[in-house]
Amino acid sequence: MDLHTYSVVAMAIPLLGAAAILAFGRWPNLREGATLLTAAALLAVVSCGIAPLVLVDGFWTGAWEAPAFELIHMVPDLALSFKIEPLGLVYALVASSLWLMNSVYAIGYMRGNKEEHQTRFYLCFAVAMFSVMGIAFASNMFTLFVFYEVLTLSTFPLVSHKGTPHAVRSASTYLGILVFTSVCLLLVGVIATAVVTGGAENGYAGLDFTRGGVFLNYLNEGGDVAKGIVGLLFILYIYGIGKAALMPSHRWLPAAMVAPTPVSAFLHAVAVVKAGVFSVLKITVYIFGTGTLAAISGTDWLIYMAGFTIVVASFIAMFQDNLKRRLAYSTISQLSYIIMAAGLATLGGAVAPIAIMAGGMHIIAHAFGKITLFFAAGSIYTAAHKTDVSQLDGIGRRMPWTMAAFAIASLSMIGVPPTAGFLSKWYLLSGALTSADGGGTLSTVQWYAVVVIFLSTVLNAGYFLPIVHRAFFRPLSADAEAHPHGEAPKPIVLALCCTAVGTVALFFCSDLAVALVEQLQAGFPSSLVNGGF
Amino acid sequence: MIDSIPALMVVLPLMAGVITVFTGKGDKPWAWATAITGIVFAMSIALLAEVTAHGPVTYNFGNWPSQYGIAYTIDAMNGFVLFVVSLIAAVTTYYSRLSVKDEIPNDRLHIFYALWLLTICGLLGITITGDTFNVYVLLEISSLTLYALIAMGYRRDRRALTASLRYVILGSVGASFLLLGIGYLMMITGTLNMVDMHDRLQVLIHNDEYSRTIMVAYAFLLVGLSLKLALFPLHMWLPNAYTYAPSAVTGLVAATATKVAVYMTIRFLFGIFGRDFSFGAVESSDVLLTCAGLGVLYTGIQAARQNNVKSVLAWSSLGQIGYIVIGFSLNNENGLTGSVVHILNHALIKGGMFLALGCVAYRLGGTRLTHLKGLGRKMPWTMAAFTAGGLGLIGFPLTGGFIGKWYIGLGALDAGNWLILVVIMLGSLLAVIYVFRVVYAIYFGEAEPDSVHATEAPASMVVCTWILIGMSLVCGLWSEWSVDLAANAAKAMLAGFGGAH
Amino acid sequence: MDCTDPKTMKKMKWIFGILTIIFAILSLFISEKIAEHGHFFFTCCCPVDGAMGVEAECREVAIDGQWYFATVYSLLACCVLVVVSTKVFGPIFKREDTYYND
Amino acid sequence: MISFPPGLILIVAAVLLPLMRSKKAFNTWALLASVSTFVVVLLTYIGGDGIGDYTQSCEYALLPGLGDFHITLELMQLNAPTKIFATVFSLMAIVGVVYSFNQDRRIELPAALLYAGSAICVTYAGDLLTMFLFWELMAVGSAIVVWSGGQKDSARAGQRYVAVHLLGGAILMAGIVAYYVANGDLALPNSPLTVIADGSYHASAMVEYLTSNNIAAWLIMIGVLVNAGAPFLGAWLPDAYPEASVSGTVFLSAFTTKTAVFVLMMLFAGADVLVWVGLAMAIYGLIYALIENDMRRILAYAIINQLGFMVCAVGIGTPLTLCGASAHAFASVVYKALLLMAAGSVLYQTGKRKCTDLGGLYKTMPITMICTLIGGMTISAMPLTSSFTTKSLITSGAALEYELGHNPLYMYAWFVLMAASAGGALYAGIKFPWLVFFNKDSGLRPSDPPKNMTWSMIFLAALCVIFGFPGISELTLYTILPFAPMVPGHGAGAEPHLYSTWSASHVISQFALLAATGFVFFSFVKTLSRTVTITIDSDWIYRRLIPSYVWGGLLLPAVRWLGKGHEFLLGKVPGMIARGVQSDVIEERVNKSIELGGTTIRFSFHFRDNRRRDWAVGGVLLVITVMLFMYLLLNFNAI
Repeated sequence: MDLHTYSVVAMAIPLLGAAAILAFGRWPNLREGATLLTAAALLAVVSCGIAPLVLVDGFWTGAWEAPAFELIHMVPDLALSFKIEPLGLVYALVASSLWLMNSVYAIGYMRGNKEEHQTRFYLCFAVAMFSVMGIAFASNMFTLFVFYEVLTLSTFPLVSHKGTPHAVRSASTYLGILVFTSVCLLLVGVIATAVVTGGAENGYAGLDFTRGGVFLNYLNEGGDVAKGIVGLLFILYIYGIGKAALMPSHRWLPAAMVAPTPVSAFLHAVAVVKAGVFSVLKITVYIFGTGTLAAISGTDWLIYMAGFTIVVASFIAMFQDNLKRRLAYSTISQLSYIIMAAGLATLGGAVAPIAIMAGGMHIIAHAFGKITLFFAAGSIYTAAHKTDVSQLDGIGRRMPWTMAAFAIASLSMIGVPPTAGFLSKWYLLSGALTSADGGGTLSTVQWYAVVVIFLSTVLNAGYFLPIVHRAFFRPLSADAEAHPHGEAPKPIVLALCCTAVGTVALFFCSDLAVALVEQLQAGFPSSLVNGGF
Repeated sequence: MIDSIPALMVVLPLMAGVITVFTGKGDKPWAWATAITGIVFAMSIALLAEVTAHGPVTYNFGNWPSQYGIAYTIDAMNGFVLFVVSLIAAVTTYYSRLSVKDEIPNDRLHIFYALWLLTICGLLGITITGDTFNVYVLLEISSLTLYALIAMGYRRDRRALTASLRYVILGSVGASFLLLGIGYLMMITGTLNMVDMHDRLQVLIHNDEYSRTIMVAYAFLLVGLSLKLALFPLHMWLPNAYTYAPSAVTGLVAATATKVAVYMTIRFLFGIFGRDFSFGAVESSDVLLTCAGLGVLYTGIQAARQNNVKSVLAWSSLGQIGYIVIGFSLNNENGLTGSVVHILNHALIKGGMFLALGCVAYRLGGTRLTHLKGLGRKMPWTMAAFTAGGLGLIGFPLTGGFIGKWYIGLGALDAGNWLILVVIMLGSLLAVIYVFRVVYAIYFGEAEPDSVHATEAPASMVVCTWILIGMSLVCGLWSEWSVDLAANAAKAMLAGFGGAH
Repeated sequence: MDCTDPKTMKKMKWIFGILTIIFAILSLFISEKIAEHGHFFFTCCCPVDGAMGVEAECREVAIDGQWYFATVYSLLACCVLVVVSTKVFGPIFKREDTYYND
Repeated sequence: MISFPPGLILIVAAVLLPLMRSKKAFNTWALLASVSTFVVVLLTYIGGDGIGDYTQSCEYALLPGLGDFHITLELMQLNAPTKIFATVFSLMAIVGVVYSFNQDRRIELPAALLYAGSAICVTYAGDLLTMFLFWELMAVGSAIVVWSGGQKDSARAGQRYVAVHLLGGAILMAGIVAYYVANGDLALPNSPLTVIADGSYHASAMVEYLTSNNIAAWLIMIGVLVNAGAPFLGAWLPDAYPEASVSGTVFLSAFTTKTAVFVLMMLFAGADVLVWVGLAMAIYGLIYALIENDMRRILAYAIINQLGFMVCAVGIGTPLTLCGASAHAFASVVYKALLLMAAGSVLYQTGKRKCTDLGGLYKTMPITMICTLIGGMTISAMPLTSSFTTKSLITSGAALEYELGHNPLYMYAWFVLMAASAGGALYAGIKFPWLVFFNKDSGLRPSDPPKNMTWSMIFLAALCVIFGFPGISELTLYTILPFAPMVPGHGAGAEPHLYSTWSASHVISQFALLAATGFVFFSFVKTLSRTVTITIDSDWIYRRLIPSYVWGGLLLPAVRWLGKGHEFLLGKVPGMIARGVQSDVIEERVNKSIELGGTTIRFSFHFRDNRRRDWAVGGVLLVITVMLFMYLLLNFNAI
């Protein structure tokens, strides 16, 4: 099968799964079976079908030149078409493998907490996965935008699942911010890109993701565009992608914490926020091109803003007593690592490829770590009905597996070896410490990035490790003594142990992950603008 | 045969409308009207094909030369609008059987369908004619019958009467403004034929003769047209008229009446005055953009606070008209293409949604938000259609609504007007809010006691609803054909009078 | 001798004082050649050679000089250290036991 | 041939130990693991001819793949100072395990073994990344040890401890990354140490980086100095060590700081800046130890003081001082552990840790008292104790270097080190035993601690004395030093020969120094007797300055302000717009509230009343007229 055709297969699977879930709605076991089967099939297709093809050295770069798989052509510049490239593969792999875990976990959680509307729940999950695959394999900005919106809409019922007024209000905040940013900023950016770069009607790439970047090619082919416009568009894109949760558009994430834990895990680790940062990386590389952004030299603000977000979100996290809120702010902070990587890539030169690798690696590392943390939070909620950090005294003795997994994931968040977080921190520091001109001197903004990483390490330790300490080193509270409980249901423990082991395994068996992110570096030699400006 | 289609397009429904009065009771008037609109629709397709293939078609009544008699000229622009109008007419007519029976006293069905056909006749006539005075005449035909149709909603809600009355007054003012404008133009050009009028006006403008008179004519026409197309702030007649009219009437009117007015405006601005005058000598672009932009925002907010869903859609229509006005006011190809294609897409979407509400009204007797609560499970097909239409209103990608906004957006940036682009997007955001309120009630709300036993609407109604909604989706997905048609129309209009020379 | 008795302090002071003098005299005794060679201070004080056990005349002198110096130097250094730390740094850095209530 | 780093045994044991159910099995396996590690460490010395043979290796591909990013970990490499550091670390693991036999915490010992194992692995690391990985594991293990302390402040102190170490780790990592980016290689620059063995030496790549102000070297150095407890970076040490448990502190004292010395020696031998840092540490540790009251905090500062000697020695970077640094590391691990064990025994028996609460214990805790005295004498470099030799190596090295090159830096070094040596005798050799065991009677009558603790102390005390015996060091310690401590002969054609401490004058002078110290102590004993206070160190920065001023005064208001802005945008503005447009009759009013950042925002939606009066027709007509006139007026002059 043609490489790009796989992308449609990968999208069709969750859609078929959704149909099956709907059909089996009355028979919970069949329905959950359909979910698991779909997730497994998707993982199989992505990891065994697509990944090997991409990882064959040089294959994908050839395939990249081949025309994308065009599902629907609407009008010039607007087409639903798909193409497989390494960055998308990273995202698709992360999402599909964690979806399987999440499904196992969700079954345990939903049954353990006797939640209602489970068919709708699994259905929306499958539809959301469909859109995730669409985002991952989109070959143009329009397709990405479409599936980005589908993802927002399909996760709304998940966030508002409980149906309480509070849940609905929070879900409305979630929807409101995401839709506002995407419509009022991102879409404006997309339209402007089509107009500014001439678009398909004038023979330019228009909105198609292009090696080196749409703008770069446009400029190098003699196109003309003001630096200020490119800078403005970059701002529109970055803030338009609200899912990346760059401050100050982060508020939806804590609001969405009202959702059941599998959904939180899905939002924070598997799909939604990753869709955001993935899109940021993708537009940086394929729409603008690191060379273009380096040439306009007005993108330092992104690094400053990302650093600000990292530090401030961590500070706020430190003062959250609700465990899931703390994790939510942690996510905001960690996402900005990836945005910062994208920002560093805009410094151009030797920094760009390694910074992009850092972004790709952190997508993987953060996904595994954060899903474990959320699984643990949900496990605690299911077994002990506790939601606050201050209630967790001594809980590690009763739920050793859960809390051990939590501890491992915390270390990964901090970036301590031997966990996946170390790898991405390594790459990120490489990006920050590689000088753009190759001369060994660091600019102010790079120093800033390095210092932010230092601070973030300390702050991460500051809000994660006290939880671990509480769980293992404090005596059980009198209240807890009175309400004995054990570990959470087996599917939950199984899922969170798997992801925790995955966090460590990613460190020891980093072959696949590193090979993948290296494809980014190999495939996108940083090129510079040689005209235009 | 093809030669006389232009005449038949108007004459057929006119005669048929008169005959309807005598068709008797029961389903017969409906069957008759359905047949006629079906034929008209077929003819419009034939015409559109002809125009697309061979360029403009001209038909002179009684073979009088155009400067003396009445000429019907169909080019890419009005061929397209004719297609839209007759399509909507055919579908809503077929749809109307049960809905009308339910809402109109059964002894007046024949009158209803007579008026119905006459309205359609007027709308088609306005579109097809190449004679400015004929425009006025047919406008009066369509308006007067429409007032009556709207008033027929009184059985369900007596507010239909006041709404209709208000429409009568304001519509008449608008019509008289138009008449004044046309009169001035005739006075200085000595012709009523649009092509001739355009040619002579260009000469006059070029020579700087009668410029004040032209200016006044322009002002009267533009204000009259603005009123007819319900441009903010001259929109006051519309919301209540749409809300309290019978369901089928709302479906027809919302999809066609304002669209035809938009067509007229484009025709006058580009085809008769010429874009150099309309957007060059006179700075109407700013005025129109300001009004439309404010209108998009204002009506969006209003729509978000309505409790009657029909009212929500009515206000939403005003916003969508705002987009269309923005599109052509940008005075460039992308913008005008967007306007034209949005005429089609919005007609399909809004028509489909009103029909869906008609289904709800048929089952539940009302269309308030509380009626729609929890209907997602009880009327899944209808509600799915409504939701799909709602996505279109928002301008969600892959729906028809997106295509128009996309082109209008491109046009805005072509004109270098970022602000208006932002306004369009804010308008979409407001659309998200008002659509989402309803959709949330549909799928997540708890059904009211009254609607617990509601079931899916009759198949004929659902199918009609889905024809329109389905077409809007098709136009969103495979939009090349509609955009091509619109782009042709836009090119023609930008070139002056429809390329009829 | 009862070590918990405060008076022991005085005894201890005497003991160590006498020891210091003994070792100083011992050093002086060894370092009789200082005056002879006129070496003084650091060049004469290289301790390394002594450690090496090398019998070089010049070095001998140097070694002895250092040992004599060591007694005086350590006395002085200790006094300075005690005074500086308790009188200067103590007041600056000492706080109530409950200073950090974190 | 041993082809894996011996520390792995302890790490594996640490992972498996928590699974042991019975206390006996737990202790037995822990002891077995530590003893076998010791044996394996000794076995690794066999096979090579000693110095210069670093060929045994165990590779692990961490970041395999394509292009420049292929990194292979050299887990097993016998570096020059590995032998002595690994030996003492594995020895301490055994003693520590024995000492903690009677404690009942299940997590502490495994964590301590993880810590010890990682420390041993650091000494065998063949590249910077491997070193760093185990370095971070040490931080994790040691933090758990601190947390297991169960003292009042263990949680907070542990938190600070781990934060500082992770920060140091991040800085170190940044340095390593920068080095890698600049150098494309991560191999430990082993060369300066091998060359030094021949008598000639030059700066390592890292020292060259340092002098050319390359950030890589500076970041690495700062990262390592955090662990070494350098002034301003090392306040974690006296902060955390006293909060660990009795047995935990023993482990803590042995590894972290000494691995830092090891790494400094591997990377920065001969960097002048370290001389200054070392001297500052010696003085700083000394001054704080003199004014401190808590007995374990005194010893914690003592560690810093003694580390000053080693860091300074590394900075001087001659064969003699490098040997001195590693030998002194060995000796100081032993005596510092001994002193902390003694202090721990007192704490274990009395529950008190402040000198002001203690005194007069000599009668009932004779063994502890004797061990403490031996430890005190060793730290004071009393002849016949191990550090008489090891410390002399350093001071003599400094003096020799001055004599050879007449660089005044080494003269200052010598002066300060001599003063610090005397001062060390003052606080640890005399003050600590005196205040705890003699002095005024506190009325406490505790007995000696349990057997395992007693025997551990006796064992370490014996080590202190044995290695101090003339000739023993030469036979044992010298063989595992990085290289033989040679000194040049003087006079024409004189051969270099092995350094020896034992000359009459040296012994006499050392006694003179100690006697003078004793005299000063008892003269100033009133000044030196403690009050119930604590001393603030640079931990003030992160315990006071940052939480109260930077966070509380600056950041928190900023964050709150940000939250308010959000609240305004998300909560108030929509409501304002809604109210602004709608001011008419209300049919339905829905009040909603949303929780945002702890505050409640109220929305109020007003739904339009369908019966309300619309604009009157007249009003609309007015608008129409206005529109008409607007067109006319606007364009009146246009044509």
